[in-house]
Amino acid sequence: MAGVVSVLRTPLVAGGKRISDVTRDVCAAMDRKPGALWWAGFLLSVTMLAAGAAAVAYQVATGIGTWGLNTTVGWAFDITNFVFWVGIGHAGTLISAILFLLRQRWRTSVNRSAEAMTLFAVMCAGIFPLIHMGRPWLAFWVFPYPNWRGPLWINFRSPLAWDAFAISTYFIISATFWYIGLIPDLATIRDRAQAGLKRSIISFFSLGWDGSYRTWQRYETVYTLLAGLATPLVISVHTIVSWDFATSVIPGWHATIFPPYFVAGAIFSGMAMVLTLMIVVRKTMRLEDYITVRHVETMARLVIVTSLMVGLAYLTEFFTALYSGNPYEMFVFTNRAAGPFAWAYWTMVSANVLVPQFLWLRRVRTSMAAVFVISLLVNVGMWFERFVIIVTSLHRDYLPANWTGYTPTLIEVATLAGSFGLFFTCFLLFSRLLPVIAMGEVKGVLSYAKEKRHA
Amino acid sequence: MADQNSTHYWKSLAERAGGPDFSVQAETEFASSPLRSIEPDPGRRAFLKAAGFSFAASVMAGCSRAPVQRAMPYLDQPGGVIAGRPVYYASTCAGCAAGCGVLVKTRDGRPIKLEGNPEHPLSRGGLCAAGQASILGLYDSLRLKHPLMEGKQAAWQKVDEEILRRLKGAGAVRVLSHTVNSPTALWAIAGFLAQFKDGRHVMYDPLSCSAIPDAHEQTHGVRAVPHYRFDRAEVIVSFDADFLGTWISPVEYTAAYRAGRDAEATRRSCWHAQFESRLSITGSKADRRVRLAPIEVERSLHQLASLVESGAPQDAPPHLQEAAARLRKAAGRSLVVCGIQSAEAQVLCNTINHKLGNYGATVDLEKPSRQRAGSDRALASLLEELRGGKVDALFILGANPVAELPGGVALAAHIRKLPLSVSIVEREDESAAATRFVCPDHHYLESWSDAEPVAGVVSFTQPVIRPLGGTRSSIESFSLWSGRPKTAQELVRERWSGKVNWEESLRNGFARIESPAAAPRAFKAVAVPPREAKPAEGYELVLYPKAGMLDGRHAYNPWLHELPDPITKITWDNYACLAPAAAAKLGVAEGDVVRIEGGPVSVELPAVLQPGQDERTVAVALGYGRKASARFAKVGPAWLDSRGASVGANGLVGTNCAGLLAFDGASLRYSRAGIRIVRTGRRQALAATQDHHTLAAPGGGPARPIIQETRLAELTKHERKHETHPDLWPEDHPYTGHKWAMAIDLDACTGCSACVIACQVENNVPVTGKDEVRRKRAMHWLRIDRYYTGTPDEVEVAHQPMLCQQCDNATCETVCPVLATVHSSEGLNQQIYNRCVGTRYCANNCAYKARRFNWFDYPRDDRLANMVLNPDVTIRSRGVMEKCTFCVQRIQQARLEARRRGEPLRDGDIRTACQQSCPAQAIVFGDMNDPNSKVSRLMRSGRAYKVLEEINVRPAVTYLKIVRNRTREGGES
Amino acid sequence: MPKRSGMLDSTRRLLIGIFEDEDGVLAATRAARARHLNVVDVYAPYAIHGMDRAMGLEPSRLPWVCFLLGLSGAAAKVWFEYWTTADNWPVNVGGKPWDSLPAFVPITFEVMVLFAGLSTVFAFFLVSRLWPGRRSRLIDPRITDDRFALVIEQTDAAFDPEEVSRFLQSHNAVRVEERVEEGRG
Amino acid sequence: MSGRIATITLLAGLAFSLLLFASRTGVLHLPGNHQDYEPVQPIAYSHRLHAGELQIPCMYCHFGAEKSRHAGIPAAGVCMNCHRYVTAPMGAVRAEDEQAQAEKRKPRTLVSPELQKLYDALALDARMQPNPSRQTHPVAWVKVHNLPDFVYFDHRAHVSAGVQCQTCHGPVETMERVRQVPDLSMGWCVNCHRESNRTGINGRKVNASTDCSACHV
Repeated sequence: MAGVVSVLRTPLVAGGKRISDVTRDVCAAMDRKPGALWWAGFLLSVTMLAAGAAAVAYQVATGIGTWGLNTTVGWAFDITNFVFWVGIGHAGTLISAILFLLRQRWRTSVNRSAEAMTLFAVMCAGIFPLIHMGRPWLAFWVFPYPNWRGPLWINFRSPLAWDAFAISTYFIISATFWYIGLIPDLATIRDRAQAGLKRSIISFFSLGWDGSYRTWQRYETVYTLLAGLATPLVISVHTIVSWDFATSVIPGWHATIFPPYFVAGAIFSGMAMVLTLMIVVRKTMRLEDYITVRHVETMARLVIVTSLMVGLAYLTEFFTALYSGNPYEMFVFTNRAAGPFAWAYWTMVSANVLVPQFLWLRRVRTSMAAVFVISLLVNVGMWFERFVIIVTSLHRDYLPANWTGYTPTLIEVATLAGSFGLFFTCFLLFSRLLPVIAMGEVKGVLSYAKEKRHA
Repeated sequence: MADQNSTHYWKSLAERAGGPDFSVQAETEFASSPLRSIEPDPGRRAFLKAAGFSFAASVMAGCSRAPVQRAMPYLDQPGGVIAGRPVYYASTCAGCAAGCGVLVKTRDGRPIKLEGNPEHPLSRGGLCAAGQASILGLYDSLRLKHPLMEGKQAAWQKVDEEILRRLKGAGAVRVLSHTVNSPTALWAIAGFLAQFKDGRHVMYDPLSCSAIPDAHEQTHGVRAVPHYRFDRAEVIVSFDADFLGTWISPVEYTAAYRAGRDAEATRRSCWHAQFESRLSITGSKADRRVRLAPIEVERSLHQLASLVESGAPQDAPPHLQEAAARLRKAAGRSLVVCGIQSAEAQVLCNTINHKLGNYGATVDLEKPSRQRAGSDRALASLLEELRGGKVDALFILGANPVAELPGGVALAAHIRKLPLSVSIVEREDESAAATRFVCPDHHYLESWSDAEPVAGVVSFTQPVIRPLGGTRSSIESFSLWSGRPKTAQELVRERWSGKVNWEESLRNGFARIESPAAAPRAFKAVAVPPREAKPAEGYELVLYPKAGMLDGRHAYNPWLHELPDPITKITWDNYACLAPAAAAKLGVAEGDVVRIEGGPVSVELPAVLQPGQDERTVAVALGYGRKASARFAKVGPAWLDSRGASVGANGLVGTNCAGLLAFDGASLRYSRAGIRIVRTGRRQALAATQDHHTLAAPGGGPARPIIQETRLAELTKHERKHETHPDLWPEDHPYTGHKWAMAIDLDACTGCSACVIACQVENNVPVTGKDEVRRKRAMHWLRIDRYYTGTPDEVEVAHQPMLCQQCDNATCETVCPVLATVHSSEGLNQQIYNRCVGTRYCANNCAYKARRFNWFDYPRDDRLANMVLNPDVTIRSRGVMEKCTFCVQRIQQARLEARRRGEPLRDGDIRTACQQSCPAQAIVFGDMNDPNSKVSRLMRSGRAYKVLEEINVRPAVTYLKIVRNRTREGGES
Repeated sequence: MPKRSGMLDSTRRLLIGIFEDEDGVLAATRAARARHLNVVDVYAPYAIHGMDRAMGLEPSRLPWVCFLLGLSGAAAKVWFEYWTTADNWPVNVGGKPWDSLPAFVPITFEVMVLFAGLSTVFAFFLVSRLWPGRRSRLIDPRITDDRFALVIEQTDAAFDPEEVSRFLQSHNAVRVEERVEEGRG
Repeated sequence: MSGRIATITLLAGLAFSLLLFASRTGVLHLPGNHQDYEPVQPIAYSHRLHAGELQIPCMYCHFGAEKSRHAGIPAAGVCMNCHRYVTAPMGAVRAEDEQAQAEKRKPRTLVSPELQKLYDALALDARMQPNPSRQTHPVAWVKVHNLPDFVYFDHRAHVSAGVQCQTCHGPVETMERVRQVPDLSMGWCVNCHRESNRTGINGRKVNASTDCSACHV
């Protein structure tokens, strides 16, 4: 079989589906009563979410002191989680916007869940800058609004202010993009549903969509425009996130390589998360025909590419530091590799650079279990990447008198768990309540292979 | 009333219901003396209830959330008192017997800060950490407020009657005290004792120097501690005397030492050699430091004596030969001091000083010091009498012998057996618990007194607040018991009438008097047999006082417990310091609890690896494990994961090691040979603010130019070239008016940490507790970084006061999203607490890590202790960043005063709290736009450099390089 | 209110062809246009590639909305940042120049994207007359599932429904219906 | 359709009148804004009478304003400088005098009930002598102009710059009971500082800092 069928000509959807089958298959996944696995996952997620919520409530009521931070290490889990989640979010936008612009039509099977993942990840990410504040109830001060203080505005030079704008814009645009993509599918569900509350709600949100091609044409224009806007947006968001560090003076943070390095890392971690989720979704929701091995393989290839990019960034960073002759910079990197957090550093390197190399092997790429494990490891590695950047740079910076260590507290661990709880709770609910596959788009590519044959 | 209210606004229902009634409830809050607020009376409770209700009601009423604020003026305003204007009173510090002059800053009737008195002839404006912190003792809610009789509260009259009844017919009456340097108190005690057949006043010092007067008795025929003149010495050789840290009068000595070492001003610098076992702050400043076991220190003294006397014995090591050569070259301008508590050693020291002609020059015996008047022999005989039951009445004045002396438990039992025992103390300590009567003494800020720390210099103490409790001055107590009841004011005034100009002396805080000069007779040589150099078995124990905690008299003081030790940087504990090599040999790591055996008692302490310490020595701090520290069980924020209180397993801070003191009847000795150190296998976490990081990165890498040094020979007149990096936008921020800057002379800084406490008092810096320090969250705005260079055995030490550098290109400012930290037009890096949302980005992005975050609401529950707060400085809430402000409130005050008077601000009008307190005057603050200001001149000095200049943040703090008085080879400079 | 072409206020007669696949409807539309029939609209469950050309639709003008509003958003934001930071209350932040234009770029960009994105979407909703809760008027209940519909207006008397019906069926229309649409007002 | 419009109009009208009502009753103020606060004082002291009619200079009683951060509320002793002799309003005293003349008797000493509170606070007897058997108690005035604790305000700076008391305190000389006139918001302070820097005070150039640390220390 190998080498005979051109990859390009392989149908994007397996099983010879007809248009109505798409509707039926996708909606069936929503109509079925959730299985035991779903319930188990949901309960676990909700439990984690509850634990995280309790931890956050306790922390907000008691003080940031409930985290393991100190005078020298002012950020650790909080901003690590923030950058991690933002990074996760980026794969969704990549799949839905960048691949759309690149006419990668295989994206249609995964873009809906990838976009949902983006939204939930950005939600998780957005929580951390909020709760990491000493006085989160005053968080609205980071937005400029008319006031009676003179008026006193905000500091537009601060990367945190940039963050506030970037993250909120990113969330709004991603949500809009996702919703625009959902409208035709909502109409499909509406027209299948029995009259009742569900139908009324869905009908409300489907905006009276009737499938008119005049609307479809504008819809395509808007979709392309949004994709065109989301593409630079996603790059700008992670660039801005990287500027949180790159604009500072802290050795190990102050590096011009950060924006591309962070964007590549974000796509890398996001792809890994998409893989993790898709492998579970296709199995549990019986969507193997839509999310095929080919999808997994393509994404695995993207993982290899971004892994190499990230690996190159690690090397470049090290080289720049050692070549700079700057004693502080040089020390930070030797300290990363050999200091008290060396274990975190080597976890990061092995999970992000070494492990993904197995994906060069087709056997590994096509084995769902192997890809699943690797994607999980990449997620772990990418979390540690942010941890390493933040904590190892801070804990031993300029003045040796300031050098400290860092140990997380239970509250911080619970908060991290809570963010995963929130993410999976949202995702599991999404998988029950909304079509995980963009029906309108998949229907459009059913004739993909056929079309090629015509051509 | 209702009609009146209908159209007007009110803030609370209580107020609306009836203003006057409400005001009656309210007035008990502030109208009376602060004493009233110590014990909440029903009125106050009612007020609090009303206030709480009004608060709740006003919240309900809408958006008027602020509770009603009352303003209660005096009924009859005393002249010169204006609300909100500070008044300064000159007084004398009683933190120890050194008698430094202080100016007490009072605001609206309450003292809030002590400042050194710049005109004082001894302390010259400096004030040490313990002195700075002593103001907290005034507002100590656990201070005794009434006399106790057999452990129960009693009225003064009853107590006095009972004491006088029991005194009738008493023969052997003893007053036991630390050094009393107050002539009036000495006179009152003498008058009291004169009533009895056998009345004696026994003075002792827990940090005894009694071997010095003992030796002078032998060599010069006077029992006195000479007044050492470090400022006149060009060569100083010290044997285990920590004269910059805790020895006799450290503030005075530091000022004098600095005067003799100001190389830039005088083009010369005194040369200082230190022979010591542990690493003291004096040793950390020495040009040559020799670490030796205690027994060898003494032997070196012997060798030096013979070197000075008779030229070179062949076997003397080179460092001694160098010291001897330098001493001889600077005969008459040199000084040898010795902290060894042995009369023989002190006789040798006297002999050397005599041979060098230092008496009358650097050693003043004619106007001796009265800062250590204790006699260990007298103490020994008193203890003997107590053991023998030969004492009828014992009055303990301000001392705590049970905790301070070896055999304290037995001593307490003896005291309990006495028919009359009286403690005259401020707090119920270990000794007071053993006495029948406790007569609480005033805090010194509440009392009239005087001091003559050095013959011919009288310092006065005047009350600056009405006594907060029902206490009584000890002077008054003794005069009452001698049947001549007079107030302390009368007694002090009578004592000096005709001798000094009373008004002027009181205003100045001191007076010079003609003191009957002690008449030392001619030097009489005393033969000292050479010490047998026994090969010491095991370790030698050295007991030492820590700066701040001293002998334990300040054990009640949380500021001093949280003050990092200048060398180890450890807070809230005492511990066993071991040289790294010794620890390696023992297999002990930092924090391992070891048992120190070999003395009459054995103690268990966590080990600390102390570079630069002698390998056969284990050093332990005195003054810990005091009953007064039991209060710290609850200090610090309480939360889910707070790991233990600030006290140890014994419920106290640290362990009392007084039991290990050696007392041979002649002198209390602070070293003991033949010690075994045994691992216990347990560990105890220590709360250090700084770990053992040296300037060079661990694992190699170049040394960082954070501490810079120069050599005396290399001191040039070259002015520093300014602004090595160009400014990209010079015209945007021209700073045309004042531009505040600071210069810190690292050569002058001894690390004594007076500035740290001064800053804490001035700026309302909270105490966080041991757990928070352990988590590296100490809040001190000004910290002193200690760096080692060299090998772990032979280290060189640098102290670097580190505070917000007020950078022009402040990295913290750019990253704050809400403009909570921005630059002022006078170059200050401002932190606006009420705007801060607490992202901590600024602290992360501070290269100096000078910012402090309020991780919790650090407790301020003690209403009485809150009276020490500076009303000009905002209290920071949880979740807010804070940092050094260059004492912007002082800048404001000085500016507004100058503006009111219509005069320009002059250089020196503004002194920051740290600058004010520094005994070595290492810190200078001023306007760098004024080319003639002192700070400008220092900034142009050839020694000037800025920390992390290479990152071009343009700090406003300039550091001056350390000057090492030695050549590259360590020989002659 | 903007009027959609072919939707007149008066009563009109429509001929609707229902198709099962996109090829059919595409070919039928092309042919209908070639026959100068008035194609009111095509209804489909997804966007058919090439249908705009088949229907002869002009490219949408939404990109202009996107461009202009994005541009004005960016301009407004950069002015606002300049005004607050350098003009209204200039505060010295870390020795940076009053007018830190490079530092204003990130937020300006974000606001531009936000303006452009949201305004495009709102403009789309407006011109397509989509709003929450609007009742859908389905040509066929299976339009959002798997059916395609071509709607042709009977423009004049010369219009022969029978013939057009046949024409539609010749393009594999599974069903052809005639519908009268009441005028709305 | 017209019904809906009517409803909307009605609701808008209701909201507007509520807003108007709220703003008039002071409820609308933002948290921390106590504009128009006019508390009842323990003694109904009239600034209109003393500062307005009798033209006693502000600094006679509030002398701290020149030298200190706080203007200070005068001690009861300051009141007694006059009220040792003046115990009741002029009109009442005259009326009593006339009546006494008419009734051919010595006029009685009149003591106004408000001044009696002052004498009670000082524990004075009818002959203005201290009555040792009674307790003195200070007068607990209610502060009208309150700034948050994190604001440092110094009267001395403003008085020496020549700022009129009325600039911040409003026309106190016309007030029977003192009321907070400006909102004392940060913007209000800052704008005055800016304006003063531009125009000067009484033609004199001043340097009113707009640095944060001018007020937040």
